[in-house]
Amino acid sequence: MGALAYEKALETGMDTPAARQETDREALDSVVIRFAGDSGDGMQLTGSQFTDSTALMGNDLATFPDFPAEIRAPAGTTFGVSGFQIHFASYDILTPGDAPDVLVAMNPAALKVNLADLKRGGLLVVNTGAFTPGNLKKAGYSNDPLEDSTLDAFRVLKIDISKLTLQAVEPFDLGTKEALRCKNMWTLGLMMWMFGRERESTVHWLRGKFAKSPVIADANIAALNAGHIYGETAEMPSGIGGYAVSKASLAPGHYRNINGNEATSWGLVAGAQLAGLKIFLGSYPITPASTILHTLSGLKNFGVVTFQAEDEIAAIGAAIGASWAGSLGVTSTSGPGVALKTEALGLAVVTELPLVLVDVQRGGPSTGLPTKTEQSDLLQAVYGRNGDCPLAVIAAATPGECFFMAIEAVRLATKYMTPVILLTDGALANGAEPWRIPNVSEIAPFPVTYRTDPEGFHPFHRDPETLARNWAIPGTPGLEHRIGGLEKAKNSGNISYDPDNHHQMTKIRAAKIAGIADDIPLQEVEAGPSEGELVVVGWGSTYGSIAQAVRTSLRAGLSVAHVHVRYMSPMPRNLGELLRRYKKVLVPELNNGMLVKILRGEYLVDAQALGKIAGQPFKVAELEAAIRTHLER
Amino acid sequence: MGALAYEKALETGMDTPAARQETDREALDSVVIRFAGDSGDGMQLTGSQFTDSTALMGNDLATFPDFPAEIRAPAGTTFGVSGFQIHFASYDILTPGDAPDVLVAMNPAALKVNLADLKRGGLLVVNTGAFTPGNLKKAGYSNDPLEDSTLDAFRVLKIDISKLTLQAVEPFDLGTKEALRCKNMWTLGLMMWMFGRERESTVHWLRGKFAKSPVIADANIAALNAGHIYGETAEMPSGIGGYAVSKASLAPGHYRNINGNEATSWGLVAGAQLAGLKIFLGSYPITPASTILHTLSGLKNFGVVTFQAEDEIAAIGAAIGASWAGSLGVTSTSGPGVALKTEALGLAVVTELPLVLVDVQRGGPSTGLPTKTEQSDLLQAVYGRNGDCPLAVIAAATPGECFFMAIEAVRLATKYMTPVILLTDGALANGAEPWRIPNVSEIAPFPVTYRTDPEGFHPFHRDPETLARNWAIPGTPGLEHRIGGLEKAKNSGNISYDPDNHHQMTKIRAAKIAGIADDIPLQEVEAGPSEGELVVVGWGSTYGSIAQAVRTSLRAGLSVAHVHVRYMSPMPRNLGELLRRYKKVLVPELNNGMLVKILRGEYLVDAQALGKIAGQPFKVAELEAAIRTHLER
Amino acid sequence: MTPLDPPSKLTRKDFVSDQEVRWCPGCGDYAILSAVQRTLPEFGVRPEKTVFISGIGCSSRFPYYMNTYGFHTIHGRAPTLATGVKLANPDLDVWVITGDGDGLSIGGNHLLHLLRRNLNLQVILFNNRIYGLTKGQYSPTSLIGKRTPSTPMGSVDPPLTPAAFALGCGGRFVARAIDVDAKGLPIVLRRAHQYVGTGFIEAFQNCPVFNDGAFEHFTAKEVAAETQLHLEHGKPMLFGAKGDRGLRLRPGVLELEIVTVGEDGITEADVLVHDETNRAMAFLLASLEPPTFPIALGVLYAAPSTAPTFEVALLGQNAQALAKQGAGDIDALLRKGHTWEVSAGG
Amino acid sequence: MTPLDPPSKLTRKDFVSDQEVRWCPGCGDYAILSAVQRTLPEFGVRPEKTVFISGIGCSSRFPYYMNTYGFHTIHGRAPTLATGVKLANPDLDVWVITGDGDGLSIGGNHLLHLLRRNLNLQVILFNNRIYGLTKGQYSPTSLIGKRTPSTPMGSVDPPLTPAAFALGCGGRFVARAIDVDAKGLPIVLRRAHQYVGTGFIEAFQNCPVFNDGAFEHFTAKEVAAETQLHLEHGKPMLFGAKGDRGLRLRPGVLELEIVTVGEDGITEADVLVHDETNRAMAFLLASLEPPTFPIALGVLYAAPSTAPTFEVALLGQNAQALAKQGAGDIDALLRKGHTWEVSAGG
Ligand SMILES: Cc1ncc(C[n+]2csc(CCOP(=O)(O)OP(=O)(O)O)c2C)c(N)n1
Ligand SMILES: Cc1ncc(C[n+]2csc(CCOP(=O)(O)OP(=O)(O)O)c2C)c(N)n1
Ligand code: SF4
Ligand code: SF4
Ligand SMILES: [Mg+2]
Ligand SMILES: [Mg+2]
Repeated sequence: MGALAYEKALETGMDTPAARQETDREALDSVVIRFAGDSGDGMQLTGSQFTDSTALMGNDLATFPDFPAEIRAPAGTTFGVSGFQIHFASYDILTPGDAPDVLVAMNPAALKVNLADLKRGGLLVVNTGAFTPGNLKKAGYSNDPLEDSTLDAFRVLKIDISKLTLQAVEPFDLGTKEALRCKNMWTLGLMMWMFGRERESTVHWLRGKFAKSPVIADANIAALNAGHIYGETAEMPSGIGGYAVSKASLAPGHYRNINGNEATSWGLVAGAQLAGLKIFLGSYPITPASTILHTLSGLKNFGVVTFQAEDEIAAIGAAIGASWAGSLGVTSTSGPGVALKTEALGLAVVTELPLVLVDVQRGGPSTGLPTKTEQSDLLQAVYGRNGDCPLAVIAAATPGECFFMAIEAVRLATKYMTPVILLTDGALANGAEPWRIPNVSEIAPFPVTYRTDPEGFHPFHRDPETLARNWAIPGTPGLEHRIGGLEKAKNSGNISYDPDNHHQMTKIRAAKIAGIADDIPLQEVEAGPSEGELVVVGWGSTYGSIAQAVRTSLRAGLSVAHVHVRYMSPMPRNLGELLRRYKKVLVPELNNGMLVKILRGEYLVDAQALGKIAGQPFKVAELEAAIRTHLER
Repeated sequence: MGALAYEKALETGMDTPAARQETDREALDSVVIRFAGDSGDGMQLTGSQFTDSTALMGNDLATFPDFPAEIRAPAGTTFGVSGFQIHFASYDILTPGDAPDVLVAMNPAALKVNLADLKRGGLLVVNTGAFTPGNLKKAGYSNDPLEDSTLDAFRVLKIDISKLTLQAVEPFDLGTKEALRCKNMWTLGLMMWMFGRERESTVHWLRGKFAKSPVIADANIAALNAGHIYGETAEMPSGIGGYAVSKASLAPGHYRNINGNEATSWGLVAGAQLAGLKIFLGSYPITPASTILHTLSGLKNFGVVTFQAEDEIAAIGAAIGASWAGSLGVTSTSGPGVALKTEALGLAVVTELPLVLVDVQRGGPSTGLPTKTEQSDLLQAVYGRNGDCPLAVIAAATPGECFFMAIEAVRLATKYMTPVILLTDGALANGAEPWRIPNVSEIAPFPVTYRTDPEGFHPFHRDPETLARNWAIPGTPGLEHRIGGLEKAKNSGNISYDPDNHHQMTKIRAAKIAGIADDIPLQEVEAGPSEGELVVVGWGSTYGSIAQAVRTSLRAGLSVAHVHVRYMSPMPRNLGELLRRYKKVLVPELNNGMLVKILRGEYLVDAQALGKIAGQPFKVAELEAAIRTHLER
Repeated sequence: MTPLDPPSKLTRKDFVSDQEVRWCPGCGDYAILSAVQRTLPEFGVRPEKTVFISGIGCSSRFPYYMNTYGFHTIHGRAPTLATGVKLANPDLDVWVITGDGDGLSIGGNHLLHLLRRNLNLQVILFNNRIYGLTKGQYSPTSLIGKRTPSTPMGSVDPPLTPAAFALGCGGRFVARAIDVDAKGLPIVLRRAHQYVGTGFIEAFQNCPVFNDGAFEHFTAKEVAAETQLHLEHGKPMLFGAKGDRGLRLRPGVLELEIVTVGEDGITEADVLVHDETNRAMAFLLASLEPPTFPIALGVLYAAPSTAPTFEVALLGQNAQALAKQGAGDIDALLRKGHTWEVSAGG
Repeated sequence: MTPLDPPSKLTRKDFVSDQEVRWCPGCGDYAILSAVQRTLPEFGVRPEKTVFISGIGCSSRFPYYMNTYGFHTIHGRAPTLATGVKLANPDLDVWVITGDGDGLSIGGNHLLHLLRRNLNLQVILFNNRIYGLTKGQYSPTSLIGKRTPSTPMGSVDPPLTPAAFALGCGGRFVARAIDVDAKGLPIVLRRAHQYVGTGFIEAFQNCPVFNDGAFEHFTAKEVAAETQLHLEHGKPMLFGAKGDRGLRLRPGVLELEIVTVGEDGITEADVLVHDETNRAMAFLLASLEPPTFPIALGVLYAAPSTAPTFEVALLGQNAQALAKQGAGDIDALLRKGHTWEVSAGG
C-alpha cells in the first residue's frame, strides 16, 4: 500500500492493519518518551503532536520541552540538541517523568546529550542514517557508539530513518533537504504505532499548517504513515513491540491541552472580564515569557491592547499609565526584565495602582540560562525594591493553574489597588498538560468601580476594610488630581515631607498588603497526615514532582506530608501554625534556598533547604531520596 | 569699635572684650543647638561654620543637617525651611541630640516647623525682623506667636536680626537684598559669643570664599563681628548669658570634621591606593549620593577618573567595563538608582569582577523622601536580583567609619573578585563628626595582581582559598578570552548549558561569598554584658542613638547590650551564637523591619523589630523607652 | 460652580491648581507655566480631559500646578506612562513635561521612541542646560567646558541639539521657544496642540540659580533682534533689527549663509523661504546657533500629518478584529482547537 | 609560536577563536564576521589589544568568535561597558557589536550618548529589521505592516533610520554597508577604524529565518545597480547600470532628485558631488530608500576630526591635574582644611 492509499484509509476512517492488531499489544501503566534531535529536526512539533493524540486517547499526561539555548547552532552539534519529553499513563500524572523509558535519538549529538538519562534496559530508537563520520565528530564521539559497547545496557532499535523517509516521500519530488525534513513525521508515525496512538489529529494539523503547499502536507502525511506501517510490518527485535496504555480516569469534563503561558494569557483575559476592565499589556520580548505577548496580541477582539515597548521599563511604565487611565495594566517578562522594572514597580506601589506583573522565571543569575527553568526570582519579587515597598506575590503550581492564578492576580490587584507579581517559570510556560476547561461564566465576577463622585473626594481616601484607595481616572469631571512617586499626605495625596505621615503611610501600605491574608484560602495539606514527622513545602512548578514523591513515600509507609504554597506574600494566616505541627520541614526549590529563608524568618521553624539549580525540574527519585534522608536523620 | 576695627582685632590675634569675659560663663556639659531658617538663609553654612569652630574648641560633636526636600520653595514657606542641628559636649558624643536646647528661628516658618522639638524651658532665639504679616501668613500663623502664649514654655530672645544686620553692613553700600544675606553671619556671631567659640576660622573661610568680591567678605565679617559684640554688650534677659562647654577628652591625635560622603570618597581613594589600582567612578547624580561624585571629581590628580553617565545603568555598565579593563570600578547612587542597576549588578556577579557600589540610602519607596534618611535598601541590597546572585554587603555606622568601610569594600571586591555593596545613608552622608585622622600609610596594603601568564590560563580558574577567579585584563598577550552573562563552564568560562555545571557554579558563587565570613572580624559586643536579658542589634547610622540609649540604660542598671552589625552579608561567623546568649533580641531600624527578617531566618532567634520610618534618626529617648518596654515584657 | 457644570468658556483660573508653586524666584519655569495656563483655555479642552505627565526634575514639578490630571512619575520615564495613558484613553489631551536631564539623559530612549511612534500628544522639554533639582551638575545640553560640581575642570562632551535629535528620531513636529517670550511660546503651544501627531517643543529656560544666562547670548534684549530668527511657514527667513538680514542656501552647496538684503545685489527673493514641511531644512535650521548664526525659533518642522497616529493605528486593529471576529467569548476561546470529553465513567 | 612572540604580520587566523560559530545557516552574520576577520589583520592591531563588546541578540554572539578580548554583556548596554573599557585603557582598540533591537530599542539611549561623546571606537550595528534571538518579533527598524508574533495584524510604528538617528545624536562618522558586500564592507570597516572618534557602521544583515529578504529590494543582483548608490567623497553621486543616473539638488529647494546624465541637457557637472563632511547632505542621503531613490552606501558622513575624543579630553584633565597638583597624597588630603590636634592630656 503506497503512501497515498494509506492516507486515504485514514481519511475515510477505515481501520489500518495496525488498528486491527490492537489486542496484541503489551499493556503498560505509564510511559516516558523523550524525543531528541537537532534544533532543525522538528522535535518540538513531533512531541506536541504526540501529546495531542495522547490526550485524545484519554491518558493523563505531562510534558517537558527542553529547548537548546537561545541560539541556532549548526546542525549536528550537541549544543543544538532539542528535546521533548512526554509522560503519559493510565492514572493521573504529576510530572513529565524522571528518566525516559524510551529515547528517540535523531542524530549522534542527541544520543550524546540524552543517553545518560535513559533508564537502564530502556528502549533506544536511533536514526542510523544520521550517524555519519561528520556528525559523530560534531557530537564529540571518537568511536561510533552504535558499534562499541556504549549501548550495551539498553534495548536498541536501529533504523535508517533518513533513508526510509526519503523513500516514503519520493513520489512528491522534493529536494533532498526538504524531503529529509519529513523524517520527524516518519518517526512520529513509528512511535504512534508503538503506543497505539491515532494519526488523525496530526493529519488534520498538517493539512492546516501546509494549507498553502499541499504537496508538503502530502509528503509529511506519507512519511507519518510510512513510519506507522514500518512498525506494523518490520521485524522488531525481540522484546520490542506494540504497547497499550489505557485511559486514565480523569475527572469528567471537557478537556484540552494547555501550557502555562497560554493559561496565563487566557486567565488574564478572563480576570479582566470578571473585573469589567480592558487589558493593556506592555511588554518587551524575552524568553520564556514572549509567548504571553504573542498570545495576547492575537486576542484583540477581546479588548486586549498589546504594546511591544522599547524596553522593559517602557513596558511597565506604559502599563502603569494605562492602569491610571482605567485599564488593567499588565506587564510580562522574565528575571532580567523584572530587574529593570524594579524602579517603576516602586512607583506603582506608592501610587497604589492595580498592575499585574507576570514573571516567567528562567535560569539565572544575569542572562543565565534563558531557555531553562528555575525558581530563583522569589526573593527579588518579594524584597527587591528600594524602600519599604510591599506588594502581593503569588505563584502557580501547574500549567493549568496559571489560568486561575492569573485571575487571582487580577482580583487582588484591582481589589487592593496594588501591583501583584505572578510567578510562573519556564517549565510551566512550555509544559503542557490536559486541563479540564472551566466555565468562566461560573466564576464569581469582581467588577471594579471607578470613583466618580467629587463630593469629599481625596485620591488617597481608602476603603476602611481593604485599605484600597479609590480609583479615579483621568477624564472624570471634578476629580482632577496629581499623583507621583514622592511620599504623599494620608488623604489628600499631596506631597508630604512630614515625618509622622511617612511613618504612617509606610505602615498603611504594609497593612494593606498584609490584610490580603484574610482574603485568600487557608493553607491546606495536599497529601499526607495533618501532623507528623516531615512536611515537604514547595511552591510553583515543583508541584508535580513533590506530589509524586510524597505519594510514593506515603505508599511506602513514611510519615510525610506535602504543603504547596501559592500565596508567597502575604502567606496564608495558618501557615506557621500548620508547619509547626511537623517535626521537620523540608523545602525543595529550584534555587539555592529562597522560600526556606522566608519561612524560617517568618515562622522560626527550622526548615531545611533542598536546592537544585540545574535549570531542570526535580526528578521524583531525587525527592524521594531526600525525604528518606530527612526522615532518617 | 567699627566692623573693620573688630576684624583687625581678630586678625592680629588681639583678644576681643568677649574673650576677656570668658570666666563669667556658665559651664555646661553638653548643648544641642538647632539653626533653622529659610533655604535662602544660609543655615547649612551657619551650622557648618559653628561646627568647625566647635571642633577647634576641642569639644566632641555630632551634626544633623536637615534639608528641605528637593525643591526651592518661595521664601517664607514651611516647606522651604532648612535646619542644621549640632550637639557638642565635653564628653564623647554619639548622636546629634534628640531635642535642641537652643533653637534659632530666622523666620516664622522656621519657628512653626521646629518649635515642637525645642526642649521645654529651652532657649529660643528669634529674628523678629522676619515676623511680618506676610511671613506669618506664609507660615500658616493666624496670630503672631511672638505675641500670644505660644512661646510660654520657653526662654525667648527676641532680636531684630534683620535690622541689626543692615546696620552692621551699612558701610559696604550693598543693596538691601545682598545686605540681608549677611544676617546668618550676624546670627553666627551671636551664637559664637554665647558659647565662646572663636571666629577666626570663619573669618578665614569668608576671605577664601569671597576672594573675588572682598566687599562681600568684609560685609559678612562685619556682620559676624556685630552679632558677637551684640552678645557682649546687649542686656540679655535674666537667665541668658554666655556659656562654656569645656573640651572633651578625645583620644589624642590629629582631628578634622568629616561627613560620610567625604569619608566614603576618601576611603575609596585610600582603598584603591592600597590595592594599587586606579579608580573609575561611573555615576549619575542623585540625592543624597551626588557629593561622592563631586568629591571624587575633584581628585583627578589621584588617578581617579570620574564619568557622569547618562543614567544609572550606564554608570554601572561603565564601571564594570573599567573593572574588566583593570581599574577599580565604582558606582555611587541611592535607592532608586540601585533599582536601575539591578540587572547590571547581576552581570558583575556572574562575570566575577570587582566592583564597589555605594548606596547612600534615602527615604523610600519610589522617589519617596529624597532628602531624608532611611535604612530601607537592605533587603534590596542583599536579595534584590534575578537568579541566585550573591554578593557582599557591608554598612558603615558613623560618618568617619565610612572611610574604613570604603577601604574594606575595596579589599573584599578585589580579593574575592565580586561586587560589594557599601550601605550608608542620608544621615551619615551629610552628618559631620570630629574624626581622628588615620595614617593611611599605616594600613596594611592589599595589592592586586593581574594574571599575565598564558600557561594553563583559564578565565574561571580560581584561587583555591578565596575561590576568586583570576583577573586577566584586556591588553595582556596570550590571555584573550570572552566573558558574559550566560552561565559559564567551571574553568574555561565558555558558555555552558550543562545542568550540573550550573548547579555547581551557583554553589561556587555562593560559597565564595559565604567564605568572606572567615576574613572579617568576629562580631563584638559594643557595650553591656556578654549575655543577659536583652541585646539591641543595630546596623548603620543608628549607631550613635543606640549606643547612647544603651549607655544610659546600663547606667540605670538595666541588663542590656549593644551589638552593631557592619557585615550584612555574609555576617560574622559568631553572630548567631552571640545573639542566642540573650533572652531577648531587639532590632531598631530606620525601616519597617529588614535586618530583623534576616536575623530571624538566619539564626532562628525571636528577634523583634523596632521600626521608625519617618525619614529621621531615632531619638535616644525613643530607644530608651523601647529598651525598658522590652525588658518589662 | 461645581466642577460638573456644563462646559462654559474656560479661563486661566480653570487650569490653576491649589498647590503653591515651589520654584526658585526668577526661574524660567514660572513663565512657561504661566504661558501654558493662559493658552490652554483657548483650546476648549476641559481640565478633566487634560493630563500632564512628567518625570523628575525642577521642571517636572509642573503637573502639580495645573488643575488637571497629573502624574509626576519617575526620572526619564514620563513618555512611557504617557503612551499607556493615551492608548488606554485616546480622548485625553496628554502633555509630557520633561527637562534636558530627564528627557535627554536618562530618558533619551523613551523620548526617541515616543517621537518615532507619533502618538497624538505634546511634549515640552524645558532646556536649561543643567540639572537643576540635583544642584547644578552639567546636562547633555550643557556646552563644552561647563564647570559644575561634577566637572570641576569643565565638561568635555559635545552637547546634544534637542531639535536635531528629535528630527533624527523621526519626530514630525519640532518647535522652539524662549521661556519668557510671551508671544512666541503660546504660538508654538497652539501649533503643537493643533498638530495631529507628537508635537515636540523645546523651551529655552533660564535657571538663575545654577546656570544663569545660559541663553542670554540670544535672549538678552540688546541682542535679540540680531540673534533670533522667527520662522514662519512660507515667509522668507529674515531677521535683524531692520529685518534686512536673511538666510540663503550657498549656491550649489548644502549650506546656509547670512546675507543682507540690499547689499551685494541681494534682494528679498534671494532669501530662503521657510518650508516647515522640509525635514532637511529643519535639520539645517536646528543646528544654527549664535554667534555665527541666529537661533531658529518657532516651528522648525511640521510634517504633513498624513500618517495615522500610533494610537489610531494600533487601536484601529482592535476595532478591526472586533468587527471581523465579534466580541471575544472567553468560554469559546478556552474550547478552541483540540478538546475532548472525559465522561463520568471514563 | 607562543602568544608572546614579537608581533609578526597578522593574518585572518589570528582573529578566529576556537568557538564553534552558532548562527543559522545562511545568516548574514557569517559574512560580517568573515569581513571583520579578514580586514582586522590589515590594521596591525594585535588581538590582545583588540576588544569586542556586545549586548544580547544573535548578532551579539559575535565576540565569541573573535580571538580577541570579548565581553558579551546585557541587552542594550554594550556602549556603556565599552565606554568604561576605553576610559580605563584608551590604548585598546574597541569595537561595539549591536543589533537593531539591542542598539536601537532597549539600548537607544546609550548609543545616543556614545555617539554624542565621540569616544574613539567603532560600532557595528547589525540591522536585520527583526529580533532574531527571541524568534522574530518586529524591531524599531521593521517596516510598517510587519506581521510578527507580537504584531499579528502588522506593526504600526514608523521605522527608525539608524543613520539619520546617528546624525541627530551628533554622530561624527556614519557609514553603511551590506553584509555580503565583500568589497563595500571592508572599506567602511577600514574608514571607521581610521577615523579618530566614534565610527558608526550600519550593516544591512539578512536574517533568513525570521526576515528573509528584508533588503532584497536593493541587495538582489538584478536590482543592485539601479538601487545602490556607492558614495565616494569628492565624486559625483552617480549610479545605475550605465552609471548615468545621478542625484542633484532640485534648484533652489532643499530636496534631492534623480536625473539622467545626457537627458534633458543634464551633464555630469549638474550631479551633486558627495561631500562627506557635510552633515546636512548626510542627513538627506540617510533618508533615501528605494523604490523612489537608491540607497546610499559607504561613508555618509565623516566630520573633520578636530575635536579631541572624549577619552582624550577627559583623561587629559587627569593629566593636567597631575601636572599641576602633583600625584595625590592621601595622607595630605585627609589633613586638608581645618584640622586640630588633641593631645594626650586633652
Ligand atoms: C533614578 C533617578 N536617578 C537620579 C535622580 C536624581 N535626579 C532628579 S532630577 C535629576 C536631573 C534633573 O535635570 P532636568 O531634567 O534637566 O531638570 P531640571 O531640574 O533642570 O528642571 C536627577 C539627576 C532621580 N530622581 N531618579
Ligand atoms: C533585559 C532583557 N530583555 C530582553 C531580552 C531578550 N532579548 C534578547 S535579544 C533580544 C532582541 C535582539 O534583537 P537584535 O538586537 O535585533 O538582535 P538579532 O537577534 O536580530 O541579531 C531580546 C528582546 C534580554 N536578553 N534581556
Ligand atoms: S534650580 Fe534652577 S531650574 Fe530649578 S527651580 Fe531653581 S531656578 Fe528653576
Ligand atoms: S535567527 Fe536570523 S539573525 Fe539569528 S542567527 Fe538565525 S538567521 Fe541569523
Ligand atoms: Mg535641566
Ligand atoms: Mg535584529
